Amino acid sequence: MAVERLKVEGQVAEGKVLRFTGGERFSHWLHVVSFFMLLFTGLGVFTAGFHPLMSLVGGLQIARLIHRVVAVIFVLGAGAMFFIGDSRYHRDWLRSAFSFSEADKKHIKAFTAEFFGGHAAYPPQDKYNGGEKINSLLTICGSAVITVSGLVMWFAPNFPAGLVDWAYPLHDLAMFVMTAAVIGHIYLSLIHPGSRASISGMLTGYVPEDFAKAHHAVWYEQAAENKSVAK
Amino acid sequence: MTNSWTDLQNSRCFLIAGSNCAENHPIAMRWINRARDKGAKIIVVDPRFTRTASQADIFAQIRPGTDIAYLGAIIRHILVNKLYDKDYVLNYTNALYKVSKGYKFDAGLFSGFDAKGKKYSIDTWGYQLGPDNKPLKADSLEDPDTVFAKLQEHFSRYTFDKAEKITGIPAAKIKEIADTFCQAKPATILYALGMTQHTTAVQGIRSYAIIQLLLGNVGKAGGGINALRGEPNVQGSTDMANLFNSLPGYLPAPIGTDKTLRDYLVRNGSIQEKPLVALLKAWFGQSATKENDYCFNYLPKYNLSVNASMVRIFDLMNKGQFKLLINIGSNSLVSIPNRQMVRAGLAKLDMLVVSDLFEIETAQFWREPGVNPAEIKTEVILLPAAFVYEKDGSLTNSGRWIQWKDAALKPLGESKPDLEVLDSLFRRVRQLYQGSTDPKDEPVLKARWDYGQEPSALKVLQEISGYDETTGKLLPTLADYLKAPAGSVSTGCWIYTGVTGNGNLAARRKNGDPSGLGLFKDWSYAWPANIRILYNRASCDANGQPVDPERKLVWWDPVARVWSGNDGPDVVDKTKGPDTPEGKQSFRMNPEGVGRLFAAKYTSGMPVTPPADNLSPIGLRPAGLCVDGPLPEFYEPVESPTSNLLHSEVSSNPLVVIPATVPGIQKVGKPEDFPYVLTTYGVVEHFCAGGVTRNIPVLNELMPGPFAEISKNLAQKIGAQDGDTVEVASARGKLRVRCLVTDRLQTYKVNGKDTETIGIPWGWGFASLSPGPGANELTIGALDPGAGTPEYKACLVNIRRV
Amino acid sequence: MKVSRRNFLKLSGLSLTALATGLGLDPEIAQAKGYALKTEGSQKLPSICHFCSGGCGLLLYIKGDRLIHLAGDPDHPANGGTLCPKAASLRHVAYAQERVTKPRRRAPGSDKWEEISWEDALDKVARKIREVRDSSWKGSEQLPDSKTGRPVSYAVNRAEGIAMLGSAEVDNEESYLLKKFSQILGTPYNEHQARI
Amino acid sequence: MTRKMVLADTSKCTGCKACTVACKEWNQLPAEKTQLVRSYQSMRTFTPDTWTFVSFDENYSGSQMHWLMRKAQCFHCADPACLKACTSKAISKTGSGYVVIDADLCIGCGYCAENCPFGVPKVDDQKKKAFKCTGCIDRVENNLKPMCVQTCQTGALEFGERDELMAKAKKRLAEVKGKYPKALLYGEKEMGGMTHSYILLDSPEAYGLPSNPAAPLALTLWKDIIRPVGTVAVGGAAAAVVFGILGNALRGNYGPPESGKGGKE
Repeated sequence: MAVERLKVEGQVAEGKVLRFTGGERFSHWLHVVSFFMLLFTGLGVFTAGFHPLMSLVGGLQIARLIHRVVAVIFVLGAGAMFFIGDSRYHRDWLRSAFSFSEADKKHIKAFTAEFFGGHAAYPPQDKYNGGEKINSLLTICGSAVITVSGLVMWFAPNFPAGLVDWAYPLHDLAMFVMTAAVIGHIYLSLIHPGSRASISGMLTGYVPEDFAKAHHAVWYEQAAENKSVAK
Repeated sequence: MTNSWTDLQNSRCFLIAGSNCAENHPIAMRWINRARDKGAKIIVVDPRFTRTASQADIFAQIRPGTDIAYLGAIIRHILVNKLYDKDYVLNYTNALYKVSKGYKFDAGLFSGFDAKGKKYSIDTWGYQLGPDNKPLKADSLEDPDTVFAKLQEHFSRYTFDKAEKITGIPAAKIKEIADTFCQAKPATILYALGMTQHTTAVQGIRSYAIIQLLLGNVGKAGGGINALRGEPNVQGSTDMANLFNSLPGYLPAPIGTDKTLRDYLVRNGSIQEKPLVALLKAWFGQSATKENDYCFNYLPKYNLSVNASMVRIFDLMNKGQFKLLINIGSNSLVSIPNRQMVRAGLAKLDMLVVSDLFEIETAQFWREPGVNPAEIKTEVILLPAAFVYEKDGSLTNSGRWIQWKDAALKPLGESKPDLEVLDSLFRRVRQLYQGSTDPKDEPVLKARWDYGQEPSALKVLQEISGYDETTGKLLPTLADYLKAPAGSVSTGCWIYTGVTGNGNLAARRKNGDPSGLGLFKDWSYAWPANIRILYNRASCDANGQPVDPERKLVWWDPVARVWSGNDGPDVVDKTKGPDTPEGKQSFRMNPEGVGRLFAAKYTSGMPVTPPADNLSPIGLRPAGLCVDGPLPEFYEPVESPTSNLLHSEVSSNPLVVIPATVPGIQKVGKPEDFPYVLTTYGVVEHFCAGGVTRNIPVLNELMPGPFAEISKNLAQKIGAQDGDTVEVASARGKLRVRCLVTDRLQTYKVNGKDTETIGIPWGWGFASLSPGPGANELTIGALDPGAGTPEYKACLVNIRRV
Repeated sequence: MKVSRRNFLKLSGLSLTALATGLGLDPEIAQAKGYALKTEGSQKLPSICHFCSGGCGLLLYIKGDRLIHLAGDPDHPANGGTLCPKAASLRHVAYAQERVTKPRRRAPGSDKWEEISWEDALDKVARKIREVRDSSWKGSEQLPDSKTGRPVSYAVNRAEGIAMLGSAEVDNEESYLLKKFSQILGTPYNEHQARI
Repeated sequence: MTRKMVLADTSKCTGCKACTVACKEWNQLPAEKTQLVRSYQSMRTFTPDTWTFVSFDENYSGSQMHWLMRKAQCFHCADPACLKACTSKAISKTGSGYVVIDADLCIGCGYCAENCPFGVPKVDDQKKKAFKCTGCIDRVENNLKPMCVQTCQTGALEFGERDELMAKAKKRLAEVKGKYPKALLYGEKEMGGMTHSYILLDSPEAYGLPSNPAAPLALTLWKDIIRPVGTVAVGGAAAAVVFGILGNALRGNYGPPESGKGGKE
């Protein structure tokens, strides 16, 4: 069964390997757009400095409205992707985020050096390397916490006061965590010379073959086997 | 009030009984607290633990209508333990006067009771008179004939234990109240409708007078008896005598048998001649001459047997006597007890004229829920009235301060001051009578009535203050009026003389108080003659020096040989020293010149030799009398849960008047059917019948509606929770209202039996922004025989959860 | 994405300022804002309260002959600027819509009001006064003679059919005219709330 | 302006509610429909249009009735939870000791209402603004007494300089203890010291007040820890990115790909 599953993912075309299917890319970009809209409108309420910026969206009260509408789209949309279409990659991603192999741990150790342009050895990595798993973990937990606390804040009267008190700090905490994480994530996927090639995975779905060999060798080998079978 | 609001700061102890001043006279608390900051004690006796009681050092919950029982016990306590102020009692009261032999009190009745006529002949209540018609005085208080002895004998029955059985207040607490009040000097008594709205009202207040005279508190700063009048100008309207039996300045009104001015003086004493003649000059001007008894016969003569007090007027209205009622600034449909009498009465009028700010219940009685307008033939005219700050004029407060105010705003819409309405009405009526030769129309045609094209309130006040009729100039002071011969001066109300003497003194605004006693002599003008504390002569000893060094009011200045002081001296003649008979008089308005512990029948200045051609003799000044007894006696309210423990054969006041020409309209309930005692009262958030306050949204927010306050025991007994709707019913009516379960009402024992009091505020009616049931559906129109005040404070009801 | 040095500084510049504002270092003490007093420039006129007989002093603040604020008169010795709940609410009465501002008449048997001019209203009342005074006039009455006790006719001059109620709610001058009016008309039936 | 104080001596308060009327008259607040809540109390709690009301608690013990009446309004805390909770910096403190909401800045988010330990500020949903007692800051800044203090006839409310009036309050407390042994001073230290302080006749709980009020732990955690740390974290991430870029640039990782260095791990 595992084999069949990987078949579609590993397809190769002229020196590129398919890493992310359409569904995964859609979920990613849905998350990206709604996260930044939520962050922008959220900061509008949470931070006095951002109040004037809210005139961009037509004023603060509209910003609060947008925050609520986008939040619903984000939660329902992202949630639905785990159930419709070829949602197995979503579930794989979820499972991988919570399973750290030795290789992942070593990668994490090497991560800081790599981050600053240095080099540190780390074993071959699966589809998601240690760093990416950390990022996934922060995003998954962050989104869960921010969604629950958001609901509590939105319908505060129907929740016990004690719970409502805690909703605000948790919402804020989740925002900071995810914001810090996304800054690093953007750097790695767009700016870091070593890893910026991965962006194409989310744009077209294909990553350069040599990148896959270098960064995700374990995943590449499996995909290569599939490739020979497929041909 | 004998004293004033600002004088309360001088007191060392307050007996607040029959008043809830924190709610109904909040300004009192400002001055009481200043006294309390200097260590004064506060005693509150009330059927409920009120917001005033929350400030009390001693609080006693009393059964409504039983005040005389515990006050009698205090009097006995004072006499038995010699707590009275001996010099004061000897010099400034009639303690030593010898009472006539015929006087007796036995088994609940004074001597002279006429059962059939339900009244007393008061001949036996006099003094033993000497050949000079003056009362005989004993040498010492031990003499059995003295007023003092009668007092001791009368109140010997009022023990603390007996008082406990009657009032429900534990004996120890009554003793504590007595000791606290007697030892703190000066002490004052504050009372209001809690004391006046009983069928034993006059005698209850007489008990206060006796206590304060015995303790020597009357006439002193921080002492006296302070009646907290209820309305902005009730003092003024009483001074102007909107009362069937008196004329402005507290002159008795003439009755049928007063054929001439002389007959009137025979009945009321020669002292009344000057003020009555001055009044007639003010009303009829030049037409009033010595030859025509100063138009004495232009005045209506009321019938003594028709005691037409306020409630009786509605009773007469029920009989169809009145065709026209002019109702100015009064909401009788809510405020008269036993409201069905008012509903029935108003329906029998041809025309009802109402002048008010809002569409009060009385004005729209014809469309009260449950009434069929088609059946009511009364034509109603509702005239919009201007409000207090939309018209010039003066108001007299409780402390007898006549305070002027200029109009600050123009009247709203087409509303008019009542002054303009009355003025234009009179001038129209006179116009209608123009050319009539019928003698009955002479008063209308000859009356002096000219206050300018646009009637000026100041001109009216000047007429009240008085003119020298020979020069047409304003009378400067009360002394000038007293000196001037009768007929040469005019004054609309002699006690106000001098208010516009040197300019409009009522408008004075200098608020200095050099004496520090809160006299404020240069603020507005107090009647009489700007005396701020009445009877202040009694604050001096035999040689005219103040007995209380910290509170010097007036004193005799031996050098200048004149009475002077911080306050205007309340003496007959400023130049007559303490060694003269006039200088000794502490209560110069009484025929005896002293305080009356025993309200004897006596007229001063009776001529020794009868006048020629067997005319009746004319005395100087008759004494003010209480129709139901020279001494206070405890009687149960008309509707009472128990019999009278002092004399069961005479349970309630034998002279009580229950007007009920329409049979069955004033049923009296029995304890078996109506076991609980109802008391009614006001709340701080609203005012009287609520005609104005129930149309002010924020006040409705503070107090949205009436309620029935009941104890937790009673609530449990009828299965009611706080907030449930209960139905309260009396023999006369019933109403449904929200119940308020509270510990501020406790079950208490009366003669060993558990008894409950229910409290309902009364100021609601079917109109206004906040309609509600009116407690006067339940109350009884039983009237105090002397004052005519109904017994709102006590009647019997039953209650059940709905 | 090639990042030139200049872009590099710009990028970091934005993020720092955006973040600094969120640092929660809010200036706590607000500068003393200039607070305008709504009663500035208003005319102050004293008056007397219309509720219990405390006679407390009112002070009316009037701007452009409109009452904008009402409080206790600070100069009045009895209340010194303080007021009870009722008095403090008295500004409302000046413009309350529920106030009657035009005379009204209710015809016998009718279930509603109709407006009437002051002229007609006062005229109607004056005529009614004359009519009832004349029809209910009692010139004399049989009373027991004060000496002999036998009934004798005495002049009493009473307009038995007119009653006048009022009032502890009106000024002294109005109370006085009410009494004078009723006595001149001949009705002793003038009573008011002091009695109840 | 020096720090002010209002002392409410509840032993003198008779629950006449003139303060509520005067406050509404001065601030032109509309009246509201009410029902009696308990005893003579007609307002359960604050609303956007009712900034002060009198609470009534009847407790009867040892055949002695204690009718506890307290004028409730914003305490104007020295360390206000509302100010800490307000994310729009609309709430500020004045030198005279008052906590005021600037209506222009307020967005009606309600965080102040959520976090005030006394439930004082309330949000008007139409106006999208939070409202509470302003302490009559406009009067105080013009050297007038707050309207409630000016109207109070019993003298239960007093206004003055903080130190002077607090000393007087302590002296008065000693006297009040004679009649009410459990009397205490509330507001000297609570919430860092309150401009509206009270002489209470019984424990705060008897008046429905917390004995030692504090901002909710969640709020303190949020504003004192999460918010600053979070900001630093995000700032740190950004800084890390900057250094990352710098690090790569210095190592020439940005050079032309065929230079052999590209792709080196």
